[in-house]
Amino acid sequence: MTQTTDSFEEIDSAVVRFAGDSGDGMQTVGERFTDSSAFAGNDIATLPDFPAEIRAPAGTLAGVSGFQLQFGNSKILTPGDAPDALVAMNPAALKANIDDLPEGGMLVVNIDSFKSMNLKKAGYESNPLEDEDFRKKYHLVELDLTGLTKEALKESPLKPSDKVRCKNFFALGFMYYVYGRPLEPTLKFFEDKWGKRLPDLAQANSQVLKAGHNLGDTMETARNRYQVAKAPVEAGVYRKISGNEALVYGLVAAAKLSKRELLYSGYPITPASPVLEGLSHLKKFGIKCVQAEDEIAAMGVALGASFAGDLTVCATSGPGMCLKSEFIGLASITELPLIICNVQRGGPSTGLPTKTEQSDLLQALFSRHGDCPLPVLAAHSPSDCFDCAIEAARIALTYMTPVILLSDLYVANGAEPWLVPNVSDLPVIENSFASTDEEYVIYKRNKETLARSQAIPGQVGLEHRIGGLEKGEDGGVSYDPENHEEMSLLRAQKVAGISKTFDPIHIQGEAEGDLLVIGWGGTYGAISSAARNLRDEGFSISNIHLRHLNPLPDDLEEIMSRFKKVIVPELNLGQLNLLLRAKYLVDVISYGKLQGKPFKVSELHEKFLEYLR
Amino acid sequence: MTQTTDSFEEIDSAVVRFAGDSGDGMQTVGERFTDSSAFAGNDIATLPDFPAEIRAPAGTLAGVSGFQLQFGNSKILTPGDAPDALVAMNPAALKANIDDLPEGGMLVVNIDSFKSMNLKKAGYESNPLEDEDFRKKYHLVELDLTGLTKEALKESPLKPSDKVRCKNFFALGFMYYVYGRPLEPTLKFFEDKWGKRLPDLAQANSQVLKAGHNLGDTMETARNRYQVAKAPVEAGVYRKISGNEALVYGLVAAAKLSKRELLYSGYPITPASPVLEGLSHLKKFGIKCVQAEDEIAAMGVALGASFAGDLTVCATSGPGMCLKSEFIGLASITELPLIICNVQRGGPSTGLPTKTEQSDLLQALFSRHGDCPLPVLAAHSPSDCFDCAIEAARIALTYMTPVILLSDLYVANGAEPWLVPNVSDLPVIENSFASTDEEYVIYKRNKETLARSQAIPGQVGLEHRIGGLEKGEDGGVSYDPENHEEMSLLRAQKVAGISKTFDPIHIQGEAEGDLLVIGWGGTYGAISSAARNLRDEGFSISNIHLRHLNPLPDDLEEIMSRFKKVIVPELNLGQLNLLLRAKYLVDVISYGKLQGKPFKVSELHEKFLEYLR
Amino acid sequence: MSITTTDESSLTKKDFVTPNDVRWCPGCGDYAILNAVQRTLPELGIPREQFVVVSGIGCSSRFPYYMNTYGFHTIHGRAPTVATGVKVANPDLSVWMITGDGDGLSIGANHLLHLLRRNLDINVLLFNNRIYGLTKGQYSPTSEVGKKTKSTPVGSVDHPINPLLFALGSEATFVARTTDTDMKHMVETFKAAQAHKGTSFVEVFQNCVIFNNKTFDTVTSRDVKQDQVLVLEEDKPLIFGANKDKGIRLNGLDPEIVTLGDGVGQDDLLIHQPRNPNSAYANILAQMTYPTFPTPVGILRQLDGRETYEDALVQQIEHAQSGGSDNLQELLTGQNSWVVEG
Amino acid sequence: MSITTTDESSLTKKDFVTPNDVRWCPGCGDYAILNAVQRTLPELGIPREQFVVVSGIGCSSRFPYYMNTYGFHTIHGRAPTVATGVKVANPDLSVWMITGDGDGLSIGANHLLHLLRRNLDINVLLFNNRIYGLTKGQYSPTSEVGKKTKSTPVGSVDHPINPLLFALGSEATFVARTTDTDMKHMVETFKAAQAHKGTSFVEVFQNCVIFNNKTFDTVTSRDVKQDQVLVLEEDKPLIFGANKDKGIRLNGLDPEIVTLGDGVGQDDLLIHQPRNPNSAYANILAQMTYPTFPTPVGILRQLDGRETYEDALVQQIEHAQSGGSDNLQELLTGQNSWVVEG
Ligand SMILES: Cc1ncc(C[n+]2csc(CCOP(=O)(O)OP(=O)(O)O)c2C)c(N)n1
Ligand SMILES: Cc1ncc(C[n+]2csc(CCOP(=O)(O)OP(=O)(O)O)c2C)c(N)n1
Ligand code: SF4
Ligand code: SF4
Ligand SMILES: [Mg+2]
Ligand SMILES: [Mg+2]
Repeated sequence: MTQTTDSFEEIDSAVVRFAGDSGDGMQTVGERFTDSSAFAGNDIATLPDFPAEIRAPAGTLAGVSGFQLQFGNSKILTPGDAPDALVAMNPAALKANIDDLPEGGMLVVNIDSFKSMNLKKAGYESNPLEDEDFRKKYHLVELDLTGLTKEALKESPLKPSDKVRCKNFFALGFMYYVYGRPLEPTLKFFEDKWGKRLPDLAQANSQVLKAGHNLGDTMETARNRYQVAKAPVEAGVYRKISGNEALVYGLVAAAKLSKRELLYSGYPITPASPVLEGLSHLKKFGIKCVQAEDEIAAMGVALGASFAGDLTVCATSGPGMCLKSEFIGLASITELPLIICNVQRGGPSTGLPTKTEQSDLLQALFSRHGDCPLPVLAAHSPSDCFDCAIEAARIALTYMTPVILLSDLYVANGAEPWLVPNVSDLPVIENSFASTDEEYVIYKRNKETLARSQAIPGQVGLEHRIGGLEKGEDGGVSYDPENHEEMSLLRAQKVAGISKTFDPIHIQGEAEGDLLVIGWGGTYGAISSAARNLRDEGFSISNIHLRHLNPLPDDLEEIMSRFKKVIVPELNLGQLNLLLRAKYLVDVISYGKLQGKPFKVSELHEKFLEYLR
Repeated sequence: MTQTTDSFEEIDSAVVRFAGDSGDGMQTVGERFTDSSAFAGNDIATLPDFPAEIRAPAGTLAGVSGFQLQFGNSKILTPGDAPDALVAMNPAALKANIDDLPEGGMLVVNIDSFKSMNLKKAGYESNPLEDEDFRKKYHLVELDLTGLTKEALKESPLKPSDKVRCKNFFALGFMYYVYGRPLEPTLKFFEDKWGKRLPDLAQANSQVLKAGHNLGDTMETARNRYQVAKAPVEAGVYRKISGNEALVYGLVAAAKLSKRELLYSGYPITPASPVLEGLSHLKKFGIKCVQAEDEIAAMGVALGASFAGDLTVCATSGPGMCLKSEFIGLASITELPLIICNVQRGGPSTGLPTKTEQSDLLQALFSRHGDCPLPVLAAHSPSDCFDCAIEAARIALTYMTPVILLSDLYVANGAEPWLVPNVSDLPVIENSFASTDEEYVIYKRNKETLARSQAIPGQVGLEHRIGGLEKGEDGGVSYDPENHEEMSLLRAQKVAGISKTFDPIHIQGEAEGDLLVIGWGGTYGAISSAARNLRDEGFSISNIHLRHLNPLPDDLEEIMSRFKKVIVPELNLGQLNLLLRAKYLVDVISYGKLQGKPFKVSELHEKFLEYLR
Repeated sequence: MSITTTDESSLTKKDFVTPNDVRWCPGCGDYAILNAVQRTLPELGIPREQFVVVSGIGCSSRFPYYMNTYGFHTIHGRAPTVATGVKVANPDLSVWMITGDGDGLSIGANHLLHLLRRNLDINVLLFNNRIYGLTKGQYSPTSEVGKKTKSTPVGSVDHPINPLLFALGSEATFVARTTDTDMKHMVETFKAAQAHKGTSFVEVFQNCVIFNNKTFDTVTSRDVKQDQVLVLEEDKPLIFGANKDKGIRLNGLDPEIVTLGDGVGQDDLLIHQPRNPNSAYANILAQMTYPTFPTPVGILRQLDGRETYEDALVQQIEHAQSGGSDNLQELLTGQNSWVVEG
Repeated sequence: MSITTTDESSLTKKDFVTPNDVRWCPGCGDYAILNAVQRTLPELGIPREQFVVVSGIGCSSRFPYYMNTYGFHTIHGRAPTVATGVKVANPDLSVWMITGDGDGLSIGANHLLHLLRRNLDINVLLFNNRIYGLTKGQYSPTSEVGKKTKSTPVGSVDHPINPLLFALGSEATFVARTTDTDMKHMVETFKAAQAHKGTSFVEVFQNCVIFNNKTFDTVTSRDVKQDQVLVLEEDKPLIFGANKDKGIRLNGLDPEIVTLGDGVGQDDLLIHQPRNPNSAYANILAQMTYPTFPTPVGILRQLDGRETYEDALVQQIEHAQSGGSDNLQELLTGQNSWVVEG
């Protein structure tokens, strides 16, 4: 079926998935493959996928960990719907993933692990590799990874058990051969990571990687090899970046751009913990990182530091967001700047903590008691987290308001190449500081932004008190009915007015037509791909992706009106849909999915088609 | 201007407001006047209004406490827009309230307190009682309450300072004279409250009350007196009831109707504390009352007790609701019955803690992360809290779900006569208990309600585990994508299906016409009055009041479609409005007010008229 | 509800095992604790359907899923509140609460404090691995100062909570410690916890092989255990050491290690009296830590006689009910009703 | 920011008074405490703009509105977190945290615990009136068992928290108590709190005239005070009584009251040593309560030398910065970038 040759076949893109036990190092080989592909000049998108247990019992379905990536010679927007090649380190990994592999796909298995015990743990009654139909269905490559690895490490001083652990790199080496990936970045990685501390390990991994690669060369049955050309991209310095990394860097940049010190305060929670961990490594940037006792405390610490003049940030996920609502209300009424990031995961409650979802949008808008509107924005890809962090800081500091920045597990853990920006090109962020030259009136507002000005403790003559009781303009507690209404309206108008500063919405496709797709957050890649494909097929479909969910952009209504139908695909049961319907009274079509997984391009393609025919 | 006579003038209704220092006992006299009017067979509505401080400095505006009531010979729906008579115990009370008194209104003042110190504290530069224009403007009655009270108690063994404290009852006695109220209920109250413990005090208060009443008779200047006939009402036993009392009784009744034990768990917060306090007095009904360490704990205690088989309830207000969101998510995914009452107050944050507002509706719907729909209902009047408590329990127990019941400060503290229901007429509440005869499958659902069945710890053979991670039907933790979607949809469908059991919406006015007013919660009286008045004036206006905010009633859409325009007045910036627009795509007109005060009938009248002309 | 009960006398460990796969990392200390609890429960003379296991969130808090009893895996830090609700609703149940050092002492310490002071008859097992396991290795409130973790790359700076001092400060009526390495001691301690009427707080040293491996080895590993662990036994002198030749004596209020012999006899040593109402003694024990002192395990404090919250509550209700009827109609009608004739 | 400072030497009480009306009930103990704080601050040699007063919610927590400094009236129970944020953001500020027994020990005890163990240099004043004032009189976690309040008509059943034991259990480095009836003692105690480097926890007995009037009168009223209060002074023996003729002696670990004379001298008495690293001594003091013992006021414990959280954090940052540059461009580019030529 696929042409078997040992020379390269040129292809545009490929999707590879590694799957194995939680302890098999699948995330590591996935990361390496990504780096190597980036280094080779391809565009990439990744999808790590791991279980909620740290290390569920070896060999069981619950313990399977996976990593999928797509790389290609043009803009790659998603990690791919289905793998072209699947590496399965054990029967459980095979069982959990084989349904996704299309007929004829390459299937690399570690035959050594296909023993009766493992088969049973995976729930196989018999060995699928002995089934002739199965064998015919895929392009099967059976490797005794354990044996081959041991063989490659005959001379190594490592303990036998440690040797066997290197087998993931054998598989990686073999896949490098198949896809013609460079070995250098991975060899450098071994050297950087273990060269000094554990030189034997670095050496062993290198040997195994090369052995895997060589095996491709020397295998009796010649195999097809693929080649993916470089993606033509803008010139510049690139790096691979994940969403959480980009968020970290964006926050550091925002502090610099606003000339404030950065204080981050958080409580560990999947999938937001890497933000806390990433920032705590950046002490040399003067970043104050506090691991608080819970999410309420994290928010309180941030709010206190905000009062004291820092740029402050908390990141968490759904359960933590619940705990922050009361403090968010206080931040809103005291009009202090603060960034609250919600890296969304599957809910409700503990839900699916290691799966992705976009179901906290309405919570972001309405979690507080009282009328308490806040700016909400969402990042649409890993690197977009960088820009969104800066945008969130701009809004917070210029408008003196807490801001909610939504990310999600898919965006946070996924990675893509990023054109590293020139720091000097980044926009300065304006603060709204009080002047020491005039009497300080806490709630006197900037005419244009409606922001109040901030006086920082330590400044002479600006002593003042704030708090959660409603206040008059002068900051005194006020139970006056008209004042409460006026202050409430002013807070609402301030937030609503932020939309004046938004860039016009970017429309992919024609400015009018049959179907407009509106997306937000991590569905960007899948929606854009599906819409692009349909446009290529000649359909009248355009798509826009909203960064700002509150306030909504001023030009949105007009754009919507130019299309016959509007559809909102989202990984929830219709949350943006509700907002758009309420605001614009348009019969927006909702397409929800709630499976802890991103949209497939093909699902969207099919759905859009329904409304295009 | 008003006719001065010492015989009775027949009127349909009257509005009386008592105002004084927080320490002056204004709430007490207001309550007594209410009881006396109820006893006289009038219909009544009340509006207590007190400051956030326990006892702000005597004589200041911040310390003014007020109580307004309207009583009449037909259905009284609101405490009245403006008082016909104002009793002002000191200059601050006068200053804070005089703007509401229409020209010609009766103004009773305690002249003894109009001394320069008090005038200054109230912010008066000169004594308004010495201003001729002022004196002409109102029907002024100047009483030296302090002196008169002392005089009346010449013989009493009370300490002089205690004597002076009785002066509020002198004022009350005088007003009883003016409005021809019976003294008996108040005399009985003195006897019940102090007769045993402090007989001298009971005696003194009785004397003062009578002295006040007699003064009316003997005053040189004859005064007009008013008479309000009995309201023609359904036969039966009546009592006066406040919203929080009715809530307490409704919960006790619901426990009986469902044959469950009642566990209430709460943390004090204005205006919900009386629910905790009320239930903790009902130990003889077997009610377990827990004052928890905070609102999170209150919710956890309730949820644990719910798991163990009790009917459980928490009541709180906005800040407490924020803290409960995470647990509400757990209650939703574990599908345990539980009632969460939110007695709303002015927000955001600490806001206006002693003022009313309806601004937590969207929070009730969307405070949790994840797609987590819940039934939400709202009580529209004090006595309606009783019915809503039973309805909330019905939904919770029949559908195995947490339910949010919204009340508000106005409803909770206000009072009205209530036709006491016959306990034997109340409907039985169905539980969804597991059978011990078959294997227990935790998430197996009742075909009709989609409710799971509940197995109570202690039952043999039904041992099982629940929790916040997504589960398969059998209750095992499941990370399966399709399962998560299915369970999410089932939970949503279950809640959506509750509307099948609602009564048809009651329309006040014609079933079709020019303007439909949709209200919810405590605005019932004001909206109904304003709409009724306009109907009486010949306008085509109808109004409906929604008890169920989620799911919305099935017949709502059709009713809306029969009117040219739809308006939603609410004490927030348009929350129900948002839901209706999103769901029905109707250009609903929003009329929001955010002043910590209920709507006036006149404001609504005017607003509705705008859309009727 | 049903009044049939299982025959508690025939229960065995197997009856408490669920068919679910246990999903902790291989080698995790949680397995041993699970084993110990599953061995303890059948020996308590309580029917299986009377057990309820409540937990928060964390590796340790997955515990209820592995116990074939009634169980509730709740949310992070809040298990004490849910356990309280269960116990108040039905005081006949035997309630076991499982928590971790993060769950119980970081986010949830307030609820724990209030549970302890209220003294509900609940058994609390706090699995202390001095790390956040489930979130993959950040430092916890019991991590030692200077601990390098994912979130503290150059070392943590906060002074850790001593769980025993915390429990004593909360005036808990039963405070004990045991270790995942000593099955017999665990079972004994858990039995004593159940026997105690009131909240029993048990700290269990638990090894997290993945993120904080061997953190207790300086104390509990086979080779040093004899010299580093002080096993507390009621009315026995505080003696330890491979040769049972070392003891703890008081010097003023300060404990000191003495070697028996050379003029120092057992009479000079502190005698273990966990029932001393004065908490100063338990306080001294709780402060004894590696490396200066051997680490005490066993019951530090056991105060009988303080009424449990649920008993007091039930009594108030019974008292109120003994007084008069609970006529709902009367309640609704109240004292001040009036009649409108038809 | 600005570098001008006010001249701290000329500050007087007046400088700390705001024009706002103070809105506590007439006769509330909070007035006296406000007065004491307003007298203390000008004497500390700190410019006014360096003070930040942070509170939660409660009558007591209205405090910041009445202090002419920077102030933040936050939400219920969370003041410790906001105070922590202020202090970490700017360690130069003098941060005062005001809380009540409900705010600090009911909803907020977890944050307080973590503040105390982290030992930020913040002064915590807990106004203990053993009642919820602002919500009009429900029992609080420091209310005595059997307390009849609005929410406990037949008496509360929970064992109360002893704030000092709680603070000691949290290993606070400074633990003191004073009373709203003794202006001089308050000012002294507050000064000592500010002088202490680390979190200073001060319980203030505060009278709520409306809902819990005279609750401390058995201890602090003029007539019984001499016999019921034990004033702690460093290095002085524990003596009390109108005639200074009674003292506290240790019997084993148990304190006992002795009368001086008849063979009992000052040498037999406990000497007050708040700096004893062993907390057993402070634990004994904290357990002494009415009516069995006189109630100790003053500094029970003061442990110097534990680094503050903010200092440690600043040091880690300074250390990291001493190492190399903070080049943002380098950070963004990272170690594994590649160049695409134009
Ligand atoms: C509100 C909330 N915040 C954070 C988390 C993430 N989280 C899960 S477990 C855990 C800590 C686990 O530590 P510990 O209690 O010590 O348990 P262990 O895993 O070590 O047994 C955290 C922070 C959560 N689930 N919920
Ligand atoms: C989240 C939340 N729950 C409850 C309240 C209501 N509330 C305000 S103050 C208070 C307790 C006050 O007691 P305490 O802290 O002792 O202060 P005091 O008034 O006695 O000085 C409560 C429960 C609130 N404001 N916020
Ligand atoms: S991470 Fe640690 S505590 Fe969690 S299961 Fe693994 S070994 Fe046990
Ligand atoms: S209620 Fe009590 S604590 Fe509050 S201000 Fe009044 S006297 Fe003070
Ligand atoms: Mg742990
Ligand atoms: Mg208090």
